[in-house]
Amino acid sequence: MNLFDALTALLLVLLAWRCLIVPDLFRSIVLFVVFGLLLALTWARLDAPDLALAEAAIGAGVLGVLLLGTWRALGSPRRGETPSSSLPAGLRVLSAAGSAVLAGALAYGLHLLPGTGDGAGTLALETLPLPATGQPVTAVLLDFRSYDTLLETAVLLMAVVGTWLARSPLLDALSSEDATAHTPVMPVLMRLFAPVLLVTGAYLVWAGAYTPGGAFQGGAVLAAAGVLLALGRRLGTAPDAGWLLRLLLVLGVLVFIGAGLLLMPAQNAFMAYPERWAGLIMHLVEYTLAVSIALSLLLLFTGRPGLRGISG
Amino acid sequence: MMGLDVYAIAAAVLVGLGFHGLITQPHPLKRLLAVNVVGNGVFLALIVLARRLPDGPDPIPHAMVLTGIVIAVSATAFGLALVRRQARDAEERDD
Amino acid sequence: MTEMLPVLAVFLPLLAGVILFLSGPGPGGLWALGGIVLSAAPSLLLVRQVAVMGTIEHLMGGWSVPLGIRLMADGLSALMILLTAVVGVLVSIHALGLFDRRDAASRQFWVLWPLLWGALNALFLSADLFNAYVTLELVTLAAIPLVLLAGSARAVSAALRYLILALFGSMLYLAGVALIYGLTGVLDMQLAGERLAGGGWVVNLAAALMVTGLLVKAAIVPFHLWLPDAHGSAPAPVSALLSALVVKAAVYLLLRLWSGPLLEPLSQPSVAWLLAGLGVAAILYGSVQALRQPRLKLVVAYSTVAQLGYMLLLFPMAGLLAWQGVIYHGVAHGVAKAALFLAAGNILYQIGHDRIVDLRGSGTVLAVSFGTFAIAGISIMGLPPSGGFLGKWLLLQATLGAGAWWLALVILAGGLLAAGYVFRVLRAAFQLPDSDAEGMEPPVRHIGPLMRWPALVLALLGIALGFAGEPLLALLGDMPGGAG
Amino acid sequence: MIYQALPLWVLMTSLVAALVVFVAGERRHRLRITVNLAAAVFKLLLVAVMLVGVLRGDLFLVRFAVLPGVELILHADALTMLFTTLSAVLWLVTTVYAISYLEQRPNRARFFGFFSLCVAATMGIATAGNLFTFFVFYELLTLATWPLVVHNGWPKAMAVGRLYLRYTLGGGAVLLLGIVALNSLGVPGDFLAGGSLDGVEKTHRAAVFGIFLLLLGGLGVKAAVVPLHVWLPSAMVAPAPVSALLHAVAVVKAGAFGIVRVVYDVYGLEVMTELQLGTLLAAVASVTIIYGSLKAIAQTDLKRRLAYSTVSQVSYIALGVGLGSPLATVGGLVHLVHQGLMKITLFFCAGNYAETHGIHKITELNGIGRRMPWTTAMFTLGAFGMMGAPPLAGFVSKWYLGMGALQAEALWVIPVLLVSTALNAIYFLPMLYRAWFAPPADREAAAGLAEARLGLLVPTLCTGIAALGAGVLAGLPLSPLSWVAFIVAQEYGE
Repeated sequence: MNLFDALTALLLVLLAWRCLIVPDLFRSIVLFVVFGLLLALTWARLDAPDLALAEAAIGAGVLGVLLLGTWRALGSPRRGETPSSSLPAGLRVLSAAGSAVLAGALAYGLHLLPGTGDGAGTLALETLPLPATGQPVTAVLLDFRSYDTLLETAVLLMAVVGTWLARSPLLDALSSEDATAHTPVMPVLMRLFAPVLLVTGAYLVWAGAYTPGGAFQGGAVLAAAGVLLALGRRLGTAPDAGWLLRLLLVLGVLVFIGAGLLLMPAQNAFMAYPERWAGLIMHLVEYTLAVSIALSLLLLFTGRPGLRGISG
Repeated sequence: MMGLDVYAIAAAVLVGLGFHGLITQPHPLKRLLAVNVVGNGVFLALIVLARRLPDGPDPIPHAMVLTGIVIAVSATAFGLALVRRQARDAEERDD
Repeated sequence: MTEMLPVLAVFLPLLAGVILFLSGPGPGGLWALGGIVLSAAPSLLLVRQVAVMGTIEHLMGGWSVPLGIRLMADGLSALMILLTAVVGVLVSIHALGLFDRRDAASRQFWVLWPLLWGALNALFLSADLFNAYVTLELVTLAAIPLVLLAGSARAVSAALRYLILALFGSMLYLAGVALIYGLTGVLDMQLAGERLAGGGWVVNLAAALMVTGLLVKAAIVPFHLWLPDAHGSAPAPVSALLSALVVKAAVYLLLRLWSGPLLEPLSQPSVAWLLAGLGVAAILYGSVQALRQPRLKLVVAYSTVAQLGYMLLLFPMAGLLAWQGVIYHGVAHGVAKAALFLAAGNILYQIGHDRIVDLRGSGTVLAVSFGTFAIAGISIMGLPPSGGFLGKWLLLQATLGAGAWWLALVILAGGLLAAGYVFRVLRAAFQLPDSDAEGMEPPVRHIGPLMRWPALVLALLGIALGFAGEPLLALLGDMPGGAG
Repeated sequence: MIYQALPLWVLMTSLVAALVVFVAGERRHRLRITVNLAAAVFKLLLVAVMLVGVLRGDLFLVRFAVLPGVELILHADALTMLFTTLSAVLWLVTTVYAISYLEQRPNRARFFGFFSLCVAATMGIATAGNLFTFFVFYELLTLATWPLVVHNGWPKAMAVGRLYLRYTLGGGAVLLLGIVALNSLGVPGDFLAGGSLDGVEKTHRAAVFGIFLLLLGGLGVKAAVVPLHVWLPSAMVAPAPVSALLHAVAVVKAGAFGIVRVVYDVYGLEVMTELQLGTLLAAVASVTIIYGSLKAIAQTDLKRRLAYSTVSQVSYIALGVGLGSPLATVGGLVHLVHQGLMKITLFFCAGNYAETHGIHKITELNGIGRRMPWTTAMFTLGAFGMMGAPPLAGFVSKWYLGMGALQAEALWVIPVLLVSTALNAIYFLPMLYRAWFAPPADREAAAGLAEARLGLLVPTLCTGIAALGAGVLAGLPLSPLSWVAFIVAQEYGE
């Protein structure tokens, strides 16, 4: 541990505290995004580059856009200062004390944990050469614990459907709300960055098998490209999703489940792949997942089932 | 013993802060942020845990965090859609 | 084939959801019906196999634990899966009558509900601490959008509150899982349990975090605030699914942890009694609130708050009888509560409101709906012959066997309070209408057989459960892990 | 197999009738009447077959395990048949009465559905082979009678319904606690002649004593033992056939019958004597007998007076059982039947008065004997029976109770019986005087014969004559008295 770590940790805590405490909603959101970026840096420092990428792209990036967009979409009276707590002072003190106890207990608990681990993690690192992918985290995500990953993509689908049901499309609100999208800066930004983002995203997906990156990080970057296009009015919403869009949205899940179920009789286990095909299948899964994730995240932003291209 | 790790302490404090924010903040957007702070605290703790293996970081907590992030962001995105809808409903009621 | 069944029980419903998503606005009920069959079939087969062969396991990806994820179908899982399938099929039929698939919003019911079904089965089969977290999130995130189908502002607020609290609850649970992984290096429930033997401060902390998280999700008093709003404002089939199955999911996980990795920390007398104390508070508070609600669906929703409390009485007694009683109570409540919500929904649908005072004199026109409500109410009150009664009987035997007289009194008081709120509704059916309101009979909307029968069948199943103790408890088997 | 399961078929007859009536709906009057009557007659036949079977010593038993170690048991012993026969006969009669009584009124399907369900529950209580089964039907009876009590839907009826539920469900909860507590001592609560405690009373003396109080408390509510009787007089808002049924057969008898079962077939007379429980029961019963009679005198409403009379009379059963000597037992058990016959006659008459001339108050009875001679004659028969005038049914009961008290050397019971008889006379005789001898209040009321319609009168005549016959012909085989003697011989192992 050195001074740098101590300062980073302190800064993280300060940012989180300010983010939750400032009355101004906009500042609160900005602080949260900054907090997310610093968290990404921290994770990179803590030997977790995959997660740093994911946090930057999804946690700070996608979520940041959604938060700021939501802030804009809220009517002006609700946008500014948030009401301070209506709780009586006594209860607030109680809550603060409770939180302090919680934090203290957790810190003490973490402190008491054994200094080395022996179990699934070691086993994963040892077993690594066997599966088709060389990246430990990708191996866990797509092979050892691929079941979790599969279920988690279903969560995304549910969130997308839920957002449709909330019937409060963000993109429509933004485009009707103000004219920022029409400023001349936007098309330039879009022309410059959208292709870069697309290429970066594709690279991250492809590279995920060997270096940090993967379907989620790559998908998030691809989604960012889509968001940019949407903000630049090259992409618009539509009331209903066409069949192709629907198919692409669930393609990853379908391939994942399909591969698992079709091969199950031969392999005697779900999502166990024959050695010759394992690499191919995992790549296929990863690519299709990336497409589905990117689209899902984009639709979480636009908020309506359909997408349409706008020429111009 | 894991010993004194500033990041572990930071993780614990983040959880506590988020909890406090969740209780005291009335605005739903703020409450969503608070829950995310709690989540990030937990994720940070997992990443700290992952460093204990001698042969490089433990991929299992990393996979857990990645899964956790996707779930948290999905849920938050949906939550934001609800926040917008609630605000719109309130506006319509005011009119 | 047998080892494949757990996987099919999870993925065929998920697949059904995805296919219904893909099918778009096309043809109506037939697709949905296909989805129901596809979802129910593997569940029922699995239950039969468990009944014949005992516990079935499946190693996902062929990786053995602790590296991979284990699915396990034991008696408890099978019972919950059976409950889900039976309630699910009947509620689906009701929903076929209520939700027009040509309507864009209603169509999403047929996407989300099969996904929820798969998620529930996944949770009931999970033998992995982290996988349980994922499945629990899956359950929550499939359930909350369903609340929105009502489309009202009230439903939106309820959904948002529910979402925030549920997310917080699962983060607490995850924090506990992180600590357990830090201690043991494994996530498999059984392995973790073996390595946690001996307990310690960290185990206690982990248990506290996980249990608190689950209590939030299960809407146990004092974390119940979101439940009545969410369950009371959702469309009837959704309320039925939420009350009968979704809140049970969190309680199920609590029972699973108690009978597995967290047995030691949760068996300490102070903890056990604290949990039971919460249960008592839930029973009394929920029942009293149910007595005071002006609207029918809110009565039923608060009744759920109360009925969940019974399930926490397990902890201090911790014997086979209590285990059986709590689970039987849960199953019976699931069936009866689904019937109550469907009946309440039918009343709401027929006369356009569910204000109890204004229901006076409607007993004749709404005879079937009120009859359904009454029959389901028998089980909720714990009166014989019904599943609720057998659950209460077992729990009473357990409390008296353990010498906990005052808990027995609470159970009986809860039953009497339940009778209070059930009969408060039925009284409206028997009462004569106000004389000055006569001649202004409100128009009554007709309900088709698709909406009428499932509710009645569920209510009658609640009665039938009063005779099915032997086979169901045989399916449940002994307490897992030799707990207690 | 089918023969052995007769208790189940008897039960099912009413249950199926109830279901058919519910499903058939309000408008199918003819179907409903046919089903009701056919079921009642069919049940009577089944009961007759079973009666002969029990006399021959055939075994009737149905068991079904609902939980590990917990069974639903339906069986038929001599005691079962006493209650079953009474219910089956009175159900038929009351059905005829009710069909006529409710003509042209709304919600008849609902009424007859719950009516049949109520009888099904009563049959279950009669044939229950253990405490668990008994409790199942005991609570079912509560559920089935509540809709009958509030049938009219008036605010007053609803309020009474609430009171009724509070008492009966509360009593049910207490009873359940007692049963489960007994279970947790390892006593399954099977009904076996001579008791089934299996010596538990030796190891858990206090618990066994306490549990008896719980059981008595739970059963005492339905049996209207003071101070748990409050619901009974209020329940008079129900339609007349319901009152008749509640008082004569179903509810109060279910409580009394439960007490009989607990005393003879669970605790057994030895334990009752050893723990002084018999004396306790007899004392409570005596208080109720006197108190009920005193309250009856104070009533001005006909049905309420009859209701308090019921409070008093039902406790004769408990008194006989509590005294525990063979003769007292005969007196108590035979009163189960005798009181049923007499009280249902009285309530039918009250219903006839109300239905035909709108008479509710006792003062309105003046001169009614001239207009409704048949009804009034039956009323007189019932009243004299209740007072215990020889050779009527009530006399037989009281005679055996008195002899039994002597046999049990409980001399304090004799004055109780005498005072009770005197009080009975005080509240019955003035009514009879008014009906036969007092001048009618107005001229219109003095005009000519105006008897109740045939559908009401015939059942009244049937029960009235049965009440007479039960007393006069008590010496014949198969009379209630002979049957009770048969039961007592079994219980005392003679």
